[in-house]
Amino acid sequence: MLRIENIKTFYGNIQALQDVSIEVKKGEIITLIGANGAGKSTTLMSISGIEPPRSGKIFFEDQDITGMDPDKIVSLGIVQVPEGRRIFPFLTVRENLDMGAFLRTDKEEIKKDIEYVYSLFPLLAERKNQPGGTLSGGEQQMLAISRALMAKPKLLLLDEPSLGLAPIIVQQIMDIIKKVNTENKTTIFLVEQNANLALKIADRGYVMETGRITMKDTAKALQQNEEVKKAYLGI
Amino acid sequence: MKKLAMILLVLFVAAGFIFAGGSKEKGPIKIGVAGPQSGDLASYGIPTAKAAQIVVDDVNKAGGVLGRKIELIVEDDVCKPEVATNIASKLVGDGVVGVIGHICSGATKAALGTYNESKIPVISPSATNPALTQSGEYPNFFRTIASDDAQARTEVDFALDKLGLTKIAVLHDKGDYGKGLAEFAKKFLEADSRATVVLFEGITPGAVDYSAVINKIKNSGAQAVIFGGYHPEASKIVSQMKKRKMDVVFISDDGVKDDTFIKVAGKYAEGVYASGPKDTSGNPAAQAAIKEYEDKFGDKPGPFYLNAVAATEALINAIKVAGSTDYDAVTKALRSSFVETPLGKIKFDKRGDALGVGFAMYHVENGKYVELK
Amino acid sequence: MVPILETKNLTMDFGGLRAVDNINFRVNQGEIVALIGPNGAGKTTFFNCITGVYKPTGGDVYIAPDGNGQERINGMKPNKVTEKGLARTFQNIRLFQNMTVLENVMIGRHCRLSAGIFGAIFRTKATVEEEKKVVQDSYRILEEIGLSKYVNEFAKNLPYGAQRRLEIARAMATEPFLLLLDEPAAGMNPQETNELDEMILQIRRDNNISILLIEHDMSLVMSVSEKIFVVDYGKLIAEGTPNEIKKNPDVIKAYLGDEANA
Amino acid sequence: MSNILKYFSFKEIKKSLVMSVWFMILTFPIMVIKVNTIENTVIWRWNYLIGVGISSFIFASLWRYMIERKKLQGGSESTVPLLQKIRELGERKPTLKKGSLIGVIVLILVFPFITSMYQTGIMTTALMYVILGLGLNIVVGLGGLLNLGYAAFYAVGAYTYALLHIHFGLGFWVCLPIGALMATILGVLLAIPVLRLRGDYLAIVTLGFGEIVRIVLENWNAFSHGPSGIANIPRPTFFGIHFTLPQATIYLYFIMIALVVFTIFVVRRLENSRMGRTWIAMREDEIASQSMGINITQVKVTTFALGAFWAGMIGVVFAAKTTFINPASFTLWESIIILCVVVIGGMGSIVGVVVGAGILILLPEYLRAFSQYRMLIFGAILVLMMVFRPGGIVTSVRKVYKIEPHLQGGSDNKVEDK
Amino acid sequence: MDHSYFFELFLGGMTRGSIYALIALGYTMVYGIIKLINFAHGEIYMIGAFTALIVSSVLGFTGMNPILILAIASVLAIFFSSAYGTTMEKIAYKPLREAPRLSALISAIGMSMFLQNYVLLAQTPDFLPFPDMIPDFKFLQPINKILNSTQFVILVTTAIVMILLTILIKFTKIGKAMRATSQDAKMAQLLGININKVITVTFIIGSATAAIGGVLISSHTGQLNYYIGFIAGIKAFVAAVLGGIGSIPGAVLGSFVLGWTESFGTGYISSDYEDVFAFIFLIIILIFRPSGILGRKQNDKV
Repeated sequence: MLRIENIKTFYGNIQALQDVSIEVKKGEIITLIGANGAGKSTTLMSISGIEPPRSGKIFFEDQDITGMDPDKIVSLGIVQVPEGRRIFPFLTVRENLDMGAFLRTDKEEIKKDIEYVYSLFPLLAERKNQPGGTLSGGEQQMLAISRALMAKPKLLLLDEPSLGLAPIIVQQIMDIIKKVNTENKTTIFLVEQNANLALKIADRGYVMETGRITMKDTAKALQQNEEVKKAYLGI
Repeated sequence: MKKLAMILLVLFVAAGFIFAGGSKEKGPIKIGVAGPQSGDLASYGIPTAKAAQIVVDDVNKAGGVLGRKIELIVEDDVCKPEVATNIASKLVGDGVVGVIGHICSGATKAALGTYNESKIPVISPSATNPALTQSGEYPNFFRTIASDDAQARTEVDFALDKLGLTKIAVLHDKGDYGKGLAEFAKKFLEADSRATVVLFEGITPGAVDYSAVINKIKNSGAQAVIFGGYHPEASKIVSQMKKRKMDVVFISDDGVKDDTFIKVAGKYAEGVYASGPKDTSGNPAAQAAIKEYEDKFGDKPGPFYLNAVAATEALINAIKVAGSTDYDAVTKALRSSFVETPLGKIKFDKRGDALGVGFAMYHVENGKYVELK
Repeated sequence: MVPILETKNLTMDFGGLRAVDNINFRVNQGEIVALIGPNGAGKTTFFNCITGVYKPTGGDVYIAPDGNGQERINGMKPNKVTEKGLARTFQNIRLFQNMTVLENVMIGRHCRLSAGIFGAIFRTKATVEEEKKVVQDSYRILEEIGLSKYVNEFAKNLPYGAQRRLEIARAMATEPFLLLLDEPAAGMNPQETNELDEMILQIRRDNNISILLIEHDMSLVMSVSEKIFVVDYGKLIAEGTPNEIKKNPDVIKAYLGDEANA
Repeated sequence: MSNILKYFSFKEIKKSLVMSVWFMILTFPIMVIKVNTIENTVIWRWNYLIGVGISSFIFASLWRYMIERKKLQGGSESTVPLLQKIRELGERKPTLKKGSLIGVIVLILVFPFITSMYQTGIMTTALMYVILGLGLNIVVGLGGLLNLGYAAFYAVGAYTYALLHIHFGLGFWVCLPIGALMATILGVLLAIPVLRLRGDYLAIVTLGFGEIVRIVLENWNAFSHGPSGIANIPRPTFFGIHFTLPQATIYLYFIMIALVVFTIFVVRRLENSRMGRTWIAMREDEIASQSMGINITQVKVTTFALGAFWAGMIGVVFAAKTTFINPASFTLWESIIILCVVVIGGMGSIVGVVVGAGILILLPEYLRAFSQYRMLIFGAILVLMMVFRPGGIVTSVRKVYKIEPHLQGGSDNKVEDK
Repeated sequence: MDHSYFFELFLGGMTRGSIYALIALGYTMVYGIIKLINFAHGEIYMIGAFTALIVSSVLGFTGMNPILILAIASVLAIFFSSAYGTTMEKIAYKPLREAPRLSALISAIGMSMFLQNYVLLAQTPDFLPFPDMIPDFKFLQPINKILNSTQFVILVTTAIVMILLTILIKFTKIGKAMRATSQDAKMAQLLGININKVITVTFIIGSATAAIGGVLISSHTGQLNYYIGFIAGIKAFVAAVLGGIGSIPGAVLGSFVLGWTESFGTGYISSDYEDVFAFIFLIIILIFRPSGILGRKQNDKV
């Protein structure tokens, strides 16, 4: 579904990604784990077109999307929930959700989808007229995921959904991700610091170190891998 | 190494050129023209330069003065004192024997010190600040325009003697010229028991709206407004007052006695009084000068054109009379010998004010300024 | 012996929102205390009230650096609080990104220095000596925290974990009696967290200070802290030793969840 | 090379054509139709349309080439290559550096003797802007506080000298420190109300403050002589000796050289001190600096006062140089020009300010040939400079603290000093 | 206290405020989206007024109905102002989006100088009379000593523009996208919002309101030159900051407050210090509310 081929991405003159290649198959959950600053978020930003790679190619459903404008990429069905949630603080919960459906014109369907995310997160329905900025961290994460779902993504990119959340919330979020994947058949590309969590729900995983992919395997195999265990699982 | 040496070499060569440019030699007589040539006040400075050019061309065509041609050096001071001092030293360095300018009083004051020390006479067509001639600090300064206090006197006398007004509001644009004039007007009015100044205010030039000031005028019960300033603000105030159906006499100054004012204010200009230099359009010299300008540049001459022609003619005449470009001789000639100019027969008094240049009151009638006798 | 930090009925309102609600809280000499709770529970606001970033709307904050004689510090400016001996780190790293690692620590020394403008211009003997000493002291602190190899790097070029540690180094440079750490392990991998664990203990040992931390990483909290306070919706819902907290049903319900012991 | 060639492809030419048509439409009313509602005339200048078309085509092609090149270079900024090369050359060959430094010093010293009085005057003005730039650089470049009312302090210095001269007959040298001090006091007064403000709010308040000072000078005749200004301010004397004009011009030039050296000396020392570190920290992050024990209030007040000090000093020099002052010399534009000196040169860098002042003050002087197009060109240069070099011409080089490991008793770690 | 005097000053202040508001809106919207003080915004207003002048004098020769001329001139003024606004954005601001804020400010200042001198050179430095195209309304006759037709038109137009803009921002899709972009541009991109388009639209709307302001004020004062934008721009900027820059209702409120401050300051104290009142009032407001009257507190998350 998504094929990244040898991309190199730069911030100014500093190279953030070196020959990164990743493949995502339809319907799976794949995870990218690695230390902070390894280039995980940059990978997602490259896919979304915010930080287009200087060389290499990215294909989505066999279409070359390298260097495409971010809004075009979203319209193809790739939607990202970036690190830190980035809720629009002065828009209401409902307006935040509307922004998720920005590119859609099917009013009826949008209404249905809003009902759907309210059913996923009943809390959001309660607070639909509250500004996004007044929600707690956990609620904001729920809103961020809901907002992305409003775009009807074929591929959902999630960047550190567990960051800075209470353990109880982290569990809920992970359950929802799994649910979205199985119920909606949404393909998920999960970037996580917390490798333990990520490998638990993922089908396959990639390990990234200083801008390079150093390992790839099924999630199970990675969980057993001694190096991964030592470096990322803290066992 | 080579590169750096080259840079240094170039610098020195450049310096050498600059040096060479400053040297004096016996050639044409150089006269400086200084005033704003760019920016928003350029419309006051450019006619001066053109006037000087027309006069000088005529003189040169007739063989020059003292057997030498005259060369003009035009410099732009943007009406800023700090630029004016630099320009002054540039003109001094270029070896001018006299300067026509500057245009704005502030810039003139700043530059005069430099000319004075270098013994160069300066004739301004437009700097009206009284201190320039009255303070006695600028012996090298002359002007072909009357000073602000003379103008204020004319306006006040007119308001009291001819119109018999008793309650007058005095406004100004906070500028050098306008405020100075307004203050004199206020002083003269207060010295006279016939009228009272009911309001003395400065308005902000360029403001989008003057309704507050106009309300204030209305509230003060003034019969008339004496305004010191230029025509853009004057036309805004006049038209806003008329739109309010206020029946207040508007008396203003030379800065307003400009056909542009009538064109801009349109129908609202009707009935406005303004003081201005005595009408010399009947003077054949003035008619000739205006015609020459129109032939040469294809449009109407701007403000201070005739004053500038007069200034240039006076300077050249003085050089001719003096028989040299020597400072003392030239200034003496300026003070002693009459010269025929578009402003009439003029010479300068001890302080530098032109004798024979005075003010008259004008009245807008049917879209034209008409001199009131 | 009185607690070195004590809050009595500390309350902070933002408009209609009560972010901190009547919290009574103590840190004793030499203790490592943790403050946990869900996001938005008011932990960082609590920190900000103590360190002077916010002025609390109710209640009091007292400190007693040498264990006796409490001093009330409500509403004191943050720089004054730091001078009194409370130093902190930030949840989202707030290093001086375009300064070198050494300079960052030197800024930490700022409040213990005295050179003024005239000293700077005339390079008086005292100023020159002081400057020399501050470089040495700062370097020594970097060595202790294990960052000396980065000394002349810009802070922004440091790896993430090192940035977190530099924040601690910078705070230590102010010579605090109480160090407040706001989510020091956020964004660290397990290996780095383990190192942090040791570092916190070492800092306490070497400098004889107390530490207060906010943290979500339960393994860290449970292993280093002697006492834990739990807040939810601005209220204190539990306090106790790690073992007590782990078993507290309120805490499990509000914060830890079922898999807390994993 | 292939990069350049790319810009002559058909596609690129088409793009440039589209842009040029757009510009022709855009400029149509203002360029082509000249109306005069006074004379009620309308002049159609179709030839201008062709001019706009051709020049915008060239401009568009160049523009896209330059933008593309800038993108390829990446966002990172360094000093302009030529200056960078000079800097590197100096580092590689110390003797050459010394030699050219001596050359420059000699050039500076002989400058007024080999050029005209006019050139000396212009150079003196440029030197004044060097100090104004350095002073504002303390506030904006180092302190990170945007100040759009800097001309007010400049005015205070100038009026201090003028008024003290009129009322008490005080001379230049006495007034120089007094003017600086008065501006400093005003700096403190301004700093107090604006302490809580940041960024653009600070900018507008300082702008307002500058305007207030100017308007008061304009209106309060009894105090400031109003808009007609104060004339006949004496030039500096030398132990009571009065100079002729050319001598005074040269004298003032050397006074400025001395003051510039003095300013650079002081600013450099401040920059590399505890105070200087505080500035950078405050600029980077106010809350973190406060938490490090920095008294932001005090630092801001000091910063404003220190910046104002230099403006006040130069104000005195200004009054002495022009011998006449009026409020019109201290408008918002003056503040803006000084700000441009700082930003164009490169914020926070002393060399940058010197280069910036050179460009901004000397360029319009030497653009005199273009007279009326001068300000147009100047505006365009400001835009282009910022678009292609947003960080200014010179990037600042910071002091690197040397660590001497042997002083660190019992140190195990080796210092990897680079 | 004289009530009718007070009322006149009040209305005068409101007229002034309406004009400031039309310009301040553009300031505040542009600021909201790209956090740039668009110093050249006043010049857009000036270009709008100039375009209207040029169009109306060309059409004036055809002997067309003045109201029709006014309508055509206004539409073209809006078109050209918007075109200048967006072109300016593409040239002077877009390449600087990642650059330090001050650099963008200097670029804006350069643009302002350029546009002023461009108009000065292509047209004239002199003041030109602006034709009086707004008719005297019959129904205003009883009160025309207090409120004339032009003032009336200014007040009504401003009110209509405000209402339309509020609806646009609050309820339309593009309005929501504008708000979203102003709060977090990167996130807006990640949701498929083309921020370049949003920015362009912002400049178009801001420039259009400025052009309306330009036409109205020139009708009011009856004249214009190349420099009118600068002073009006500064005042509008003050108004926008006073109300809380980035906030649309704030810009309107700030403009009115500024207009009244100036009007009452002039009326009851002295017009000598008109601008001083405005600035002192601004400073006082900012001391007590550092983010302006309706501004959002810049919450630094610690």
